[in-house]
Amino acid sequence: MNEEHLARIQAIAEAALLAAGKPLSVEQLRELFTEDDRPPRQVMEHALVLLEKACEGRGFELRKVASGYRLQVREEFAPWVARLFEEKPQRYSRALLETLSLIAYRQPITRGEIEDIRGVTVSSNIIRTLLEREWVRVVGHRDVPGRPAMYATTKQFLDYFNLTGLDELPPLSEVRDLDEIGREIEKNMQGEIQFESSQGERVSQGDPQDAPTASPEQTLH
Amino acid sequence: MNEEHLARIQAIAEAALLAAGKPLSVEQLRELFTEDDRPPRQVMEHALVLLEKACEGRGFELRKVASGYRLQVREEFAPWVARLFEEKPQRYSRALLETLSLIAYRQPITRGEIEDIRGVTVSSNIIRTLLEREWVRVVGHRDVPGRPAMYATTKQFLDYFNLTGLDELPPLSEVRDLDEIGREIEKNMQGEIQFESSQGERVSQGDPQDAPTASPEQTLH
Amino acid sequence: MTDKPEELAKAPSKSGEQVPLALVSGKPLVDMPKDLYIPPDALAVFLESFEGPLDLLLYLIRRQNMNILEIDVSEITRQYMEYIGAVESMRFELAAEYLVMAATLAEIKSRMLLPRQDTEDDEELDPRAELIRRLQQYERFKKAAEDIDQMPRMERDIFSGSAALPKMPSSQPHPEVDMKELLLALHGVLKRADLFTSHHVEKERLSTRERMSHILSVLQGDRFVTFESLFTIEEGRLGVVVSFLAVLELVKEQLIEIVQAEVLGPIHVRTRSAS
Repeated sequence: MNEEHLARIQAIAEAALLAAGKPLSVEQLRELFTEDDRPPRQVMEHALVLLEKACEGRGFELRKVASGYRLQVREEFAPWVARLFEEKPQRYSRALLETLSLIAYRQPITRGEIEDIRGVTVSSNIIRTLLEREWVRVVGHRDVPGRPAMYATTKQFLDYFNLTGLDELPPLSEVRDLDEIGREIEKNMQGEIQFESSQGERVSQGDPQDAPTASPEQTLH
Repeated sequence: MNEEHLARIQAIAEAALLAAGKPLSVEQLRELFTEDDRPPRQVMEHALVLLEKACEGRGFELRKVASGYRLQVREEFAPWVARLFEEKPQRYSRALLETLSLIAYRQPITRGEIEDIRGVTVSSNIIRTLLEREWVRVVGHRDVPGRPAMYATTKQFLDYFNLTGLDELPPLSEVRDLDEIGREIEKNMQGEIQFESSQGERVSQGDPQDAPTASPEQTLH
Repeated sequence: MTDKPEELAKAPSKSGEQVPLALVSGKPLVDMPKDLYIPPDALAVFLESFEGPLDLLLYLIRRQNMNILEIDVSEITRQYMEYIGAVESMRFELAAEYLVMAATLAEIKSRMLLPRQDTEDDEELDPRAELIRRLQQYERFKKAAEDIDQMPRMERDIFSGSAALPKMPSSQPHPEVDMKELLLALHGVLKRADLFTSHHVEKERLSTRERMSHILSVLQGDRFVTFESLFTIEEGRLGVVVSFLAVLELVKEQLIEIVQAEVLGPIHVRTRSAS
């Protein structure tokens, strides 16, 4: 085994683990290579040992966990990293709430189906946030090209909203009568939006907080 | 500045950037330290230079984008990493991309102005998608009947496309001045002068009307 | 600015693969037609692949290697009208913008036939110059859009790196959501999608939907599950009915399949996607 080749496998493993942000098994890492290029299991394991060494003295480390390997921020830096998340989260975007409500009422539903109803693409961040909050989960894959994931709500979702079952959600016919409270809340929301857009002249100023709408990803990533 | 101390700042920066999974500004990185421990701006920048070097030959790199620094997978490894994700990356329609490019190069711009140039109506879904992805935002309203919203691109747009500023966008092709076109047409119609086409010469002539927008950062900064 | 006409309507893709515009009579239509004749089936597809009248005009100009600044208005007008006429005779819906452009072209053409009047004030714009200006203007942004599409971007060429968090001193707070907000969001999206007009949604029992999700998660993976195991007797009659309705709905939506190897043999269920 050529050293240069090994270094390349190591770099690809590192790249994949960082992009995944979750544990990957040796098999999953090997699957990233095309068949005629796929390193044997032993070679991949050797590359991971090298990667572990290469992380010494850095901000992160390679950890072996039940489902494979993952790159993790070193615990000694937790006090600094924790300050990243100290700020109060903003509110969820309208897009996220619409997506969540469609999953609740139309589950199991794929991202494409949500997009069809909303008429707008759904960003991966929204799905990720909902999965991370454990309000939705993947319950299978639709048997169409691309095998898209089907989403459904979880028990945690019901718990959060104090429901024992989905049938306790208001029926759609009641949702239709929301026009009244709707107008009220919308008025409030528009007040906020207008306030934000009146800061338009600051386009060039380097203020990371002046994104127009609340973006949960910013605080929650 | 003690070398060991610098190495520690570098490791903390790396840990924070990987924990955030999104760009952080030098200021945000400095904020992670307590007041009596906070490295001066210059020191933090120096640590980032060291971090950039320390990523050479690895699976990821430090990249400066509009809203700060980001650790990201090296582009050369994208083909392997892309296999991690079941879903294909989203494609964007021509209508969306044309609308986006008009907002990017001509900001601030109203929907009506976009429609004038494209010669077709812009669907509300396109604008909504762009707003939801936080690539564009409303920066004000034009003071004409109907007070239409003016759109501009955001830092998130630049981040998404790996840019630090609008001036890194590919240059717009030149457009020739209307008067000049008029004169040439006249010449042709009168048949006085046979038109020699020498494209290069014409293109090199600047367009006084369009000059400011050709370099979009001028409208922003 | 030197797009070959064939390239005009192709979806730009990083990998350079050709994406067919559509399937026409089962065959993929990859290239734009090189001549004026378009098979009737392809006409709607053809027109849909343009982003409006300016895009269509640019295509006609580029196809003949004409310089935008020297366009032969009468020839372009003739071709443009031919397309519009063909579309109209097929009774396809035609966007108003195309008709406005047809009128503009007709006006330019007629003006060019008239003797030129020498007027003192040159205020009035030559309509041809105005058309050229619009075409140029559109073409540069069309090109810019293609450039933007080719630029490296997140989730396709760039992946941001993130590492798992260690044990943290405090947990991050999540945003609070009120049920009212959630319902309001649903109200908004349904209103937009005009789903209230459909009775389909209202009739659906949410408990059935919930059970569908549950059954799907039980069936995850390749395994077969016996039909009986999907029911919990303790839930009583109503629970069994809900489960049964959920199974029927899942079969209807082609999400699961029911297999019985022999007459009176055990019935098994599994997800369709596992096959």
